[in-house]
Amino acid sequence: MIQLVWLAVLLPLIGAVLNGILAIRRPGAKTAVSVIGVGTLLGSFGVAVGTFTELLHAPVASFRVLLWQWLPVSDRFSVDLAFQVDHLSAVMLLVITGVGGLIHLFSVGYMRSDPGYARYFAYLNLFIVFMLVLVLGASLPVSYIGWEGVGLCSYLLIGFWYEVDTNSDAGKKAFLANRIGDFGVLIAMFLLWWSLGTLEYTGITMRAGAEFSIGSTMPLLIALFLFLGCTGKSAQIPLYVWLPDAMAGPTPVSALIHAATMVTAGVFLVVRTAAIFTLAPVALEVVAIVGALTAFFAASIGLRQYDIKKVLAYSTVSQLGYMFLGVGTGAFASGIFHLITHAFFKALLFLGAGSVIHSMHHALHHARSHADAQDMRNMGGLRRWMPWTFALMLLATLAIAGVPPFAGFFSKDEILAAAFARGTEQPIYLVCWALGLVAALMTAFYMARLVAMTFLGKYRGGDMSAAHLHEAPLMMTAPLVVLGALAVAGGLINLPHFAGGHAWLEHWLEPVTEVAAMVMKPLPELARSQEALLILLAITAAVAGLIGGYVLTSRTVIATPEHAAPERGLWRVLYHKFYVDELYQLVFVNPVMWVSRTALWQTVDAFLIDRIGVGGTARVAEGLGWLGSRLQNGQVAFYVAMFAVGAVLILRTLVR
Amino acid sequence: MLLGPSLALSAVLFVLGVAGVLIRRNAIVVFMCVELMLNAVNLSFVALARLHGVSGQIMVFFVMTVAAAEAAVGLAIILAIFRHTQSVDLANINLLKG
Amino acid sequence: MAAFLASIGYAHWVIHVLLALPILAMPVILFAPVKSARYIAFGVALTELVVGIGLWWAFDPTRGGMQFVTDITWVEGFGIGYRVGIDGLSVLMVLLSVIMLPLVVWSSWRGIDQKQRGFYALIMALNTGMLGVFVATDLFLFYMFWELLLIPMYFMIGIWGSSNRLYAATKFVIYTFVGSFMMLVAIIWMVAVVGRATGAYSFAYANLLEHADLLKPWGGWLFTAFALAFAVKVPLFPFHTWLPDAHTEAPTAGSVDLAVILLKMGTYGFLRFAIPFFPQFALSKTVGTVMATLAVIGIIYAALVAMVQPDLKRLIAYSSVSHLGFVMLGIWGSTVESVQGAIMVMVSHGLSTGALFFMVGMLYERRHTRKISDYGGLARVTPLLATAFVITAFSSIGLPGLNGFVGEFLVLIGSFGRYPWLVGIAATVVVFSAGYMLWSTQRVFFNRLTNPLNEGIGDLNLRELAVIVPLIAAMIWIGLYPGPLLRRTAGAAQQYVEMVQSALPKAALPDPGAPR
Amino acid sequence: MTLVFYVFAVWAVASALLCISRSNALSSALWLVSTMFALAAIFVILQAEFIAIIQVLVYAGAVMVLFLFVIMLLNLEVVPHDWRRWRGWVIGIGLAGVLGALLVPLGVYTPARLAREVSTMPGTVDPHLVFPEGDAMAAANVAYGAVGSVAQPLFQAYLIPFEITSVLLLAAVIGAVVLAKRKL
Repeated sequence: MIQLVWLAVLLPLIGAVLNGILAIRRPGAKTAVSVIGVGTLLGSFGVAVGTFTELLHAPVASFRVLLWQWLPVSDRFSVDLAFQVDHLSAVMLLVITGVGGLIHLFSVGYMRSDPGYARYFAYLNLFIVFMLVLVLGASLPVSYIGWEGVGLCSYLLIGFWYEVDTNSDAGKKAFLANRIGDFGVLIAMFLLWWSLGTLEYTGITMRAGAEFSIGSTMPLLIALFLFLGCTGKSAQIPLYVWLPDAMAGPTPVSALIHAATMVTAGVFLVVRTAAIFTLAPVALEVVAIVGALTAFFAASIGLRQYDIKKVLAYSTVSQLGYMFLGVGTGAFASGIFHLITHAFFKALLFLGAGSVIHSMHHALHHARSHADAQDMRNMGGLRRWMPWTFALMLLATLAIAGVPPFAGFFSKDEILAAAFARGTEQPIYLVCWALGLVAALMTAFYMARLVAMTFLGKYRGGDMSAAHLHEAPLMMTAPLVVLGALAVAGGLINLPHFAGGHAWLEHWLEPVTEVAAMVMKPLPELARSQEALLILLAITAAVAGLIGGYVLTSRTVIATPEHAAPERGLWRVLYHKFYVDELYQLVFVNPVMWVSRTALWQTVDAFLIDRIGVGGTARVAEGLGWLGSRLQNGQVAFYVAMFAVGAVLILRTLVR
Repeated sequence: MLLGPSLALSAVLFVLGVAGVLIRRNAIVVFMCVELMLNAVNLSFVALARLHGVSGQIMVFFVMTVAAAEAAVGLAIILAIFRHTQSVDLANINLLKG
Repeated sequence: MAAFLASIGYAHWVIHVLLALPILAMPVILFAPVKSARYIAFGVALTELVVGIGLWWAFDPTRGGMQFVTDITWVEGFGIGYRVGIDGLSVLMVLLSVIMLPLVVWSSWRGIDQKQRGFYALIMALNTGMLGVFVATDLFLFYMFWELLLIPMYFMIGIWGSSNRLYAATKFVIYTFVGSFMMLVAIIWMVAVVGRATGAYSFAYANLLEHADLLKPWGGWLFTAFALAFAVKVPLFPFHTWLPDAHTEAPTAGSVDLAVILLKMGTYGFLRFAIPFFPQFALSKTVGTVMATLAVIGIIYAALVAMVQPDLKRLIAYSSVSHLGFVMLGIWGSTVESVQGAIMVMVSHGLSTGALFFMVGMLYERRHTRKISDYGGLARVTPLLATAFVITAFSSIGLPGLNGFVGEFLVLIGSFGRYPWLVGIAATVVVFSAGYMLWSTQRVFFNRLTNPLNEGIGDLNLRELAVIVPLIAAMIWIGLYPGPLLRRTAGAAQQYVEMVQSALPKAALPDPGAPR
Repeated sequence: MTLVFYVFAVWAVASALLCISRSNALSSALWLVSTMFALAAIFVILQAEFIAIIQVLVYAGAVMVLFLFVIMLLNLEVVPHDWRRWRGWVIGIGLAGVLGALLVPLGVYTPARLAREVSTMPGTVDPHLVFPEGDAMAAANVAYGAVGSVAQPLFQAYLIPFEITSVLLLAAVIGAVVLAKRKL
């Protein structure tokens, strides 16, 4: 089955093409589209499971499936379009096709009434194709196809309802931010090829140790440029601005792309090129610091958002920060572990929010009110109408907050523990650990606030619309239930030792991370007491946050957006996202626009080259012509004088 | 045998002709000065004919015919201009210009 | 297939037929009744395509050097001969122009309504000129075709252009002409020097190349003369202002031909004539850095300026300036990868920009305006056109999996060795090109349909689809499977790099890390 | 002989000067006629009798009469100051002066000096040897008489230019008629 892994990519591609044709020719054929869309996903999920089981007891850790020679330029540079199926990509394959499949199922219900139904599924399938190419790519350029491909699909999907300008702007913003990241990956590829002579992952890991010495500049440069790419794709500090705006796309898209799969591409790339990162400890520190900062920073913004999807978006950014923190401390397995568990409960949260928005929209539509279906201040007390969604959302909130039995606890605690352990040697990691802990507290707080505002208390959306509120159809709640189960059981994948497990995922990822592990100093062992203290701290943070969030929100009276009091002081700053967007607009976008409009186009191009250069030569020619005409001024005497002067000159030369 | 002085005389007359053309405004007088210049040239032709043989004199002969033709046509033009502008003042006959 | 071609002696007559056919067709078109002009032109174009496509199999990539060579003396005294031949550098460009011809003729089916006969005759003349430039291996013949091209292009822009077409047409001709008359002087000077030294005066490319070392003392001046002529055509940064005007005013067929083939003559000239004749001077440290910097300035500058263009065609014109900057960077990167990349960018730029111009032409035919602000929300009204435009837009900004990326990636990775900082700066164009392309696509297709005029425009009809679909298919094919194209240009690129290595001291050319 | 030459020379220069300086066109025409007479005399001194006669007959007679005729026809009133503004004056005199400075020194050329410069052999050379045509002309003069010595080469060696001048004169006549007549 491993040799047939390209089937997993081909099926959704066929789905995308078919749906694309249907979208243009017969957009109405909804059932056909959903059958193709979901069917191809289930097919590729089957292939994924097949490859995973085959890989379980395969003798070799990684297989290379060659499709064809992509860029056969010369003997020293020839890129093959090949897939590398190893432990890491098999796991990612499972997550993507699994969660992707569930989300496809959910969107059948969610998007049923949308005219662009076929087009939506075409894009979604195309996204899965590119995501799989990214994960399965055997060399950086092949992953780069997936890397930019997912950028393209997120552009198309965010700007899906292109009628509204803000949506297409958000799509464009997402693509441009990703492109800045891609620039980093490009430069990293050039550096890699010119220093190591190869772009294959296996080649890089093998040759990196030999070519570079630890801490030298080349691996640091490559690692930093790669990390620039990751920040673009996984929305970390400098380039995270596009993710909150990406909520303009349909909710299942946010669930799939901006929670489960695409945004984790950054973490995947770092783990994939771990050999380079470990050779540059400074780069790892940068990754950890940026991760921790993003976690703290995004969580703080999340505290004060009112749009349910914006809260979840900032929560995603913060959880990604955790993953990068985990990877930054060198515990790659814990980063991937958190990635998987996060995929489960964040997808669940988003889809739950999707159901809420779906029914709110339905209700408000009937009530002819123009209130925003996504604003939590219009909701409240939905517990009565949507019990299932409420229960599952509550489950996911407990998971993400890090309450023990659920998945979130194990993965987040492991990262914090790794950070603390690394902190004992390098104090910088202690700071990261502290930031992580506070962020965990805030995460629990805003999740509790979200649940309280939407489900508890009384319904603020006016009784007219209340009548039409109803639980989401089975088609939509079924995937939720599955995701709920995964969120609960997710922790089992990598049950740490103190909880009786044998950290299966860590052993599973051994072959991928062993080269990196050899280079790095292993994580110092924590004393039993310290470990227990850490766990206790994590639990108290989670519980305190939950209670605080619940108590605070349920006590204050929440006014609907129309007559809500304007924000003041710190809350205002948080609400306006620290004015980062406006800052970027001011510092980057406007100057570039001004430079290219006035400085480059008007002055240099139109004026300097056209007016002076081209126009100038024309005027010089004209001037010479005018001068010539001055000679013929009609005066006969003047002509004779000219004769005489000529004669004199000739005579002077002859007579002498 | 008088070669030097006659050349000098021809030079002086020629220069006077040129001066006349440059100074005078009246078209006809300018024309006459041109005739004077031609005469000066004839003189030097004849003077040198003594050395170079009769071809010098024949040249004078031809110069004269050309001068006659030129005078006829020139005066006709001046007549035509005069009929048009009632003046022969060269300064303001300057239509033919760039 | 190759056997079949060999059987009919394809190699001997193919180039002459390709060149002669359009010229012979011109009088027929001119004197045919107006209505039938289009059909004759299209017929000739199709035959040209059928004949030309054979080159794909007949051209033997393993054999380096010139193929299909013919050498008939034309003017005995000066050693000018009708010498033609195709090698790795020119085979793709000949194929591209042969493929583009029927599409160009078909795309101007509706667009051109007055003086059709003249228009199609000019397209034929233009095509011969284009092919001539790429196949000529005699410098005089090359220069003749090089100048021959200006006339049809001038008339095409001058007569069928839009508002201030005369300004654009004259500017185009004078700009190119001023650039290239120095080249004529240089050619004659070279032939004279070589002739005097070797006794036999000949314009043949091989002969001049053989004695290139004789030209070393004048290398600098001669190279500048050639470089000026080609830089104007490329267009390299300071000499590019004619392109946006020529493109905005030219009719669809004209601007497609201009973009797809005419711009490539400059870079082809550098690869074929300017650098091989004076390698020491052309690839020396200073000249190399100057040219590479100009190329990179061109890339970034044109991308930035494209972002603020109100007119769609002008935006695409600036984008082609930026793309061709890549080709120049690739040429001066002087490694096999960068030269192959340069040729790939030449081909893929031809396809994607050609397609973009076709589509803008179709929009122009419907709304008779090129201002982006006049359009809006077309995706709902013309889904097919919108999908095609988005695919071409993404291919032109170099999305991997489509043709743009292959060339640009090879150019950048190839030239990274010699100009790391410049390539670093050039790579930022990835962001700006995405900027201007997406911004314009959004304002034309993906926003609210406010202007009532846009309501009625119909989607692509069958004819227009027949023009666009092959191009998009080619884009996807080259994007995913460029192998055959790369193999065909490998020989010539290898030869070029060996010539460069022999001319340059070893240190100047870094080598990537331990090869695999 | 040279004394007579100088008298006529002074006469010619004086009348030329007056011809230029008279503001009245008629008087300057008449002074020009007087220069022509002086020249005719000088021609005779230089043994070019036929040319002298032609000068008087054709040039002074016909051409100057034409001038007088035209002046009378146009009966121009006497323009008080026919001179150009001072700027024109200065340029005129200046240029004439420079030209004169260049040309007058040619007067120093005697036949012997001319011969020496023309002939390539070093040392003083007898002008007669260098310019044999001069003596031949004198002999022809004696043999065919003054008019014959000019007519003989005119109708043999220079026949073609002679015919061309006739065509020229024809053209001039037609031109003058076309230009001067009010309506054809």
